[in-house]
Amino acid sequence: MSTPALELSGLKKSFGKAEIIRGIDLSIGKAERHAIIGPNGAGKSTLFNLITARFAPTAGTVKLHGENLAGLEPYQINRKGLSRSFQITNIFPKMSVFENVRCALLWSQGYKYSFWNLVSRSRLLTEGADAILEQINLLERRDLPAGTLSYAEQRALEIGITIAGGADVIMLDEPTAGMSNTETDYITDLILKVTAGKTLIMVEHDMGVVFGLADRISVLVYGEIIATGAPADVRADPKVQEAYLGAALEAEH
Amino acid sequence: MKKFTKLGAVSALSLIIGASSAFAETIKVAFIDPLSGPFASTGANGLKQFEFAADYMVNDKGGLLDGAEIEIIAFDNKTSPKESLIQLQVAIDQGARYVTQGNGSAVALALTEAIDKHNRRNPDSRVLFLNYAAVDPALTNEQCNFWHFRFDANSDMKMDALTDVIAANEDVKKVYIIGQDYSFGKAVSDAANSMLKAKRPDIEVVGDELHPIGKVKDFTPYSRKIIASGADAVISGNWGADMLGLGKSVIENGFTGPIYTYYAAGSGMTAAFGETGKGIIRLVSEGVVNPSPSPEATAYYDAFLAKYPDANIDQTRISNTIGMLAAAITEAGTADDVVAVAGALENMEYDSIWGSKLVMRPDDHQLIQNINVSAHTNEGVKYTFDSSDYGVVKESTVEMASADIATSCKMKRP
Amino acid sequence: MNDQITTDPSKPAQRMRAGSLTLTLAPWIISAVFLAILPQIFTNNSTLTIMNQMSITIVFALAYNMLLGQGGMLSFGHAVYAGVGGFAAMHIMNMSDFFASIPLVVLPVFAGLFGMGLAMIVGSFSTRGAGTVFAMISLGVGELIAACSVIIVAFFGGEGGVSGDRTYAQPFFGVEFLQQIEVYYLTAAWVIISAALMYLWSRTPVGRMANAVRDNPERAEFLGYSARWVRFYSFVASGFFAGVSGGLFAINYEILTEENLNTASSGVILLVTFLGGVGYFFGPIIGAIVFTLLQTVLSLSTELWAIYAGSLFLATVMFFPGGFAGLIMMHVAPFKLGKLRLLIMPYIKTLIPAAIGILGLAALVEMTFHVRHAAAGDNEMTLFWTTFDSHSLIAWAIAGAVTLIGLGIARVTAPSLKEAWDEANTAGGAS
Amino acid sequence: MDLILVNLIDGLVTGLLLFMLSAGLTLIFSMMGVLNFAHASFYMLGAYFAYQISIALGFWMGLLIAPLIVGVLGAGVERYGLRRVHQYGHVPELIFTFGLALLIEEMVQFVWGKNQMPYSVPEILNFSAFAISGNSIPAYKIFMIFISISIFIGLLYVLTKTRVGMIIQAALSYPRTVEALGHNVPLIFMGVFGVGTALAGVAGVIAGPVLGTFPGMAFVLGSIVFVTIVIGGLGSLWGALFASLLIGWITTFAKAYNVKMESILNAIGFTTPENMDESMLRDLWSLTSPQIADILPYILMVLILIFRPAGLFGKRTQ
Repeated sequence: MSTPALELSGLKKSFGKAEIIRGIDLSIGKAERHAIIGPNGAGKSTLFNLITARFAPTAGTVKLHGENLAGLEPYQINRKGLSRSFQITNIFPKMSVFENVRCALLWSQGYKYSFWNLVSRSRLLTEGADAILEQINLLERRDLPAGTLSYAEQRALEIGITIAGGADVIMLDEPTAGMSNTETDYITDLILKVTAGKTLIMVEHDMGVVFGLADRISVLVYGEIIATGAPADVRADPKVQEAYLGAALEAEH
Repeated sequence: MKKFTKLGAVSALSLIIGASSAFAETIKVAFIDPLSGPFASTGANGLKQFEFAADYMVNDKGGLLDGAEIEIIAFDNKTSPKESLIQLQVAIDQGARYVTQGNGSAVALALTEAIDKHNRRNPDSRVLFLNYAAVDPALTNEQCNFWHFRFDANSDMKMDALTDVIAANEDVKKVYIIGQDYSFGKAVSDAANSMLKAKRPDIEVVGDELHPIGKVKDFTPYSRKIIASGADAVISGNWGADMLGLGKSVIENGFTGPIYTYYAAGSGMTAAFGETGKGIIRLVSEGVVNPSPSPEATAYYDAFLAKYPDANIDQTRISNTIGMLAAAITEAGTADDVVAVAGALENMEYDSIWGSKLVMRPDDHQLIQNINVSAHTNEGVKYTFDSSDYGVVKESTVEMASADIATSCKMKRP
Repeated sequence: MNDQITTDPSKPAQRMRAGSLTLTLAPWIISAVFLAILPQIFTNNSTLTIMNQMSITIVFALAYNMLLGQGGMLSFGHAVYAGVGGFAAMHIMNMSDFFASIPLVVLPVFAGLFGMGLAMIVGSFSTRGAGTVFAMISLGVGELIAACSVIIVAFFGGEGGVSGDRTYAQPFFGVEFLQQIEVYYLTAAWVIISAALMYLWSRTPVGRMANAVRDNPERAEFLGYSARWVRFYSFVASGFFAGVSGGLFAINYEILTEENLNTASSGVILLVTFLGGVGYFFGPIIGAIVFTLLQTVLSLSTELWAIYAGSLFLATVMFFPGGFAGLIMMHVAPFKLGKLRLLIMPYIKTLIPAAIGILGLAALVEMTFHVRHAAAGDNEMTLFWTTFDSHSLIAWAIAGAVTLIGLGIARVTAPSLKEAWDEANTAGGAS
Repeated sequence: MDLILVNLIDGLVTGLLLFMLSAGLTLIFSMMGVLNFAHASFYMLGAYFAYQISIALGFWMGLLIAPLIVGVLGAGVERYGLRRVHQYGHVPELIFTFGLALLIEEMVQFVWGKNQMPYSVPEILNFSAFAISGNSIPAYKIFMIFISISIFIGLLYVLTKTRVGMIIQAALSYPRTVEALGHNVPLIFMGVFGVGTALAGVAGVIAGPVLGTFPGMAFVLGSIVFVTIVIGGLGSLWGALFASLLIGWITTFAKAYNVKMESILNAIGFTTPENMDESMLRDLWSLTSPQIADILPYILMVLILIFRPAGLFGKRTQ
């Protein structure tokens, strides 16, 4: 078996006395679409933040392509090919839509902290950013300040920024939260399109999105994964039904 | 649009600068001192005295030469060397050939150097620097130049007079020296140490320290040290809020001996010391106001008070400056050729109405004059300060103080 | 130069390159030509001196805005970098052998390097955060170095400062910089060069990321950039250009003192930059020009200049937080819509009475000041080229009436200005 | 030994005075995020108002009325100035207070002139309370200590025992939540700003007679108030108290004892260079503790920010 894209073992996190993540072991393979679901307060966002080093874990390890990420800063992890979005829209509101994407391209195109290149002179950067704008259907909004976009557009932009750097592991935190049904469908299609061939890990509440997108699902309850498996298996799992899914599933189908 | 802003700005600029350069009949003296900011009161007070002196001594008597009047043009330097240099340039462009300044040796050093360079580089528009109050000895020693004349005694000369008085006071056995941490404070301390040693070897200097200038909020810890040291007298070159803060704190915490100071009068300080400073604060200065040294001085002061009832003449050297400048211009027969005027000023002997003969020493352009030590009191004060009941009364005089004091000045003449 | 940094409108390079190049270069060339011919119009030295002071402030303010406007870092001690650069330049001036071997025109580079060196040291621990931590460290370091200026006499020369003579440098094509006009051209050249370099910096990857980090440091971290290092580079670059302004100061004044380092100077540059507008590259330039005029020219006219300057700051912050640049750029939208002329009449109707009212108010202030502080019997005062008796009731009545009527008219016409403004900013309609 | 006691008392007075300023500022700063540069200006206004009132009605009425006027002014500044600027963000707010500080100083000069005001200790307190080996402790200092401690106790009571205090404490940590709970946060802000400036006013009233009442008194106090609250930790009243006393004592003791850098350097094994004038480090060698007493708090602050950005007692960083 090849090295998993992301491997968590014995991951724990406490805030003071409260143990939020109580030991998680999870392995996500390359090009897999993995959804993490669970009730509010289960620790999903905390888990994301542990993986991306926004928080330091209390115990346990996170491995990306077999490499231990302990002690690395978020930007170092990003350079290793892991990129994420945020639950609350997290873009550069005062910069133009185009610039938002261009900034996301800079590092991967090797510009680093250079001050001897002019960004507007690089055809690769401009074309790359425009290509991504086209993918996320924001080419028309290119020169507007990102803060003036509609909510759905900002979420799309956020996904665009997340994938722009060419990371092969993409983590999306509730990409469809707060959206109408049409908007949700639009974003779901978008995610399918832009993450093709990449490893996707997402937290999501909308079960329609989860079951439409995910290859495998993990159910997180009170800081522990109570089930992992293909959508059908998870749905059938009595533990899951008991803890969380039952009512929601019946309401949906 | 950047261009337009700039264009508008510059035309406004030349309007203002050009407006006053239209008249050429007067002899312009540029007064470059703080008129805003923390030292504005001293500057504004000095300006009044200059304007009054010019009017009273020259203009009201028909002017100089062919009736040219002395015009004092005020420039606010905000006690900043940079601003002073800008204003100097503006003053020269407006036709001022005489520059006077007094507040702050840093500014004086910057100005004297800039004027020296200007005169070298622009022989057509040379100016003289009439320094009426900056007392850093360097100005008439290593930093001296031909264009600079000092009408105040420098800090070494004042200390010479002060230590003469201290030496005569048998009660003083222990002295505490405290000053602001910069060149003037250090100069005071050095001079006090060496002169006391020479004049009264038995006096013990029990403390000698510098505190940050303008930064001390509460002088209590210093007062404690002074009192704990058992000092009989304190010497301080402090000025402004540092002087008042130190003086009040030392007295409040139980000190009763004399405090010998350079600048503990006027600018609100006399009023603020009030009763507490009586019999304690001593002041070394040139010129006497109480008791009035001459009928001319009385007439002068009365006329000044008629014009400015709330102000006081705490710098008699200002009228000396104007008087000597007028005499030099008359002698030289020109106001435009500043080299000739400087030549007339050098070695000039002049009788001040404030009870002293004045001699401008040619070696270093330092004025030699009587120096007095006065006491802060409310008894026998005709001319009080700060509209209070208090003022300073002369206690003793050192005639032609430090007339033979050495100078390291190597004057280069044009 | 006039385009807004925050929304870079640059079109794809291949489409617009030739056209945009001319467009980008135009303001620079016009400024350079303008600066070059200016001394032909204004020949007196004091104007040149004031222009030089403006130029120095422009470079410093632009450098400061690299931090505040572009990097989102609020510094209370930036004068330190300009000051240390300037002091280093003075010391180089005083190293006679070395100084005689370099032309004076390169001195600002050395000053910049020293400013940059200090920024590297301080930046290594201060740029970890933006916000309050950065601001307070800058305040602390600023106070420390300012305090050192009177303690470490060997480098800072005590309160007398360090002085030197610029003319001892190697003559530059025969120019010895004896005259003010020669120094003017040197300073002007440096202003253009520094402004251009700082502008280009904002277009580089690290310059763009400075904006990104300012807006959202966390997001930037997840794009592969360390917010700390991005801040560090901005800080160091800003330190370099601040040092250059210090070097220009050294050349112009030939003396540096404690005043170049103290917190008051640091505060002034913050005000200057903000007054001009932090959101636009050219904002600090306007701020520097206006402030220098206030400080140097207004203070020649009135002792109360600081009251007016303070009021201007408060009014700007309260009503135009974008500064003067923001005020100007507000008119871009009506201009693009072709509706700028709709605003002309309402502006005349409101702003002229308002200006007259404010001048009336200033007259009242000046008269109060005169009555309180002038010599007894000296009732004559001159204001706006009119000489009158400051104790006469009629003068007060006139000034009061002018104030009331001016502000009253402005108040009455303000709503229609607002209407016109809304109309001018709405697309379509009658135009 | 006696001198230590005297210095402890002096340092206590300095520290408590600083506390009266920093208490208000830390509340304002941590609730509203405003670095109020004009805080010391309100202190100055307190002194000037009290001086003016004391001429007509005596010192005690000044002590009573001046802080009230300052507080009302402060609340007015919040209501009509800061609140408007608040929407633009923190930097404009800060510039606003910066400009306000400049303007207040100019206005004070305009009204009262540029000289020192003869504002002095009331006769009834103008005697020596007691003396420790020749060092008299003025009764006025005891009075200052008494006033400051009463204010601290009062403040502590209001913050911990009253409903308003609870809301303020909550608003310190979770301003948004408090607003969501239906409390009138703008009103709380205005109140806190008013009370904070009034406290600064009290400090001005009682410090004016001993530290001098002059236009530069706000500037002299300068940024040390910020240093205090940063060292103490934002939003922590105890931190402000601790840092104020710490600064009071550090500066007092550094001034009271002439510790020479030379002796410190010698003690850690450096030898004094033979020819001091030649040494580039001569200024370092001749350094004494009174010279650097007033910059010690800044050094302390920078170190604390580097190693403990939340401050000594702080729970959060900004």
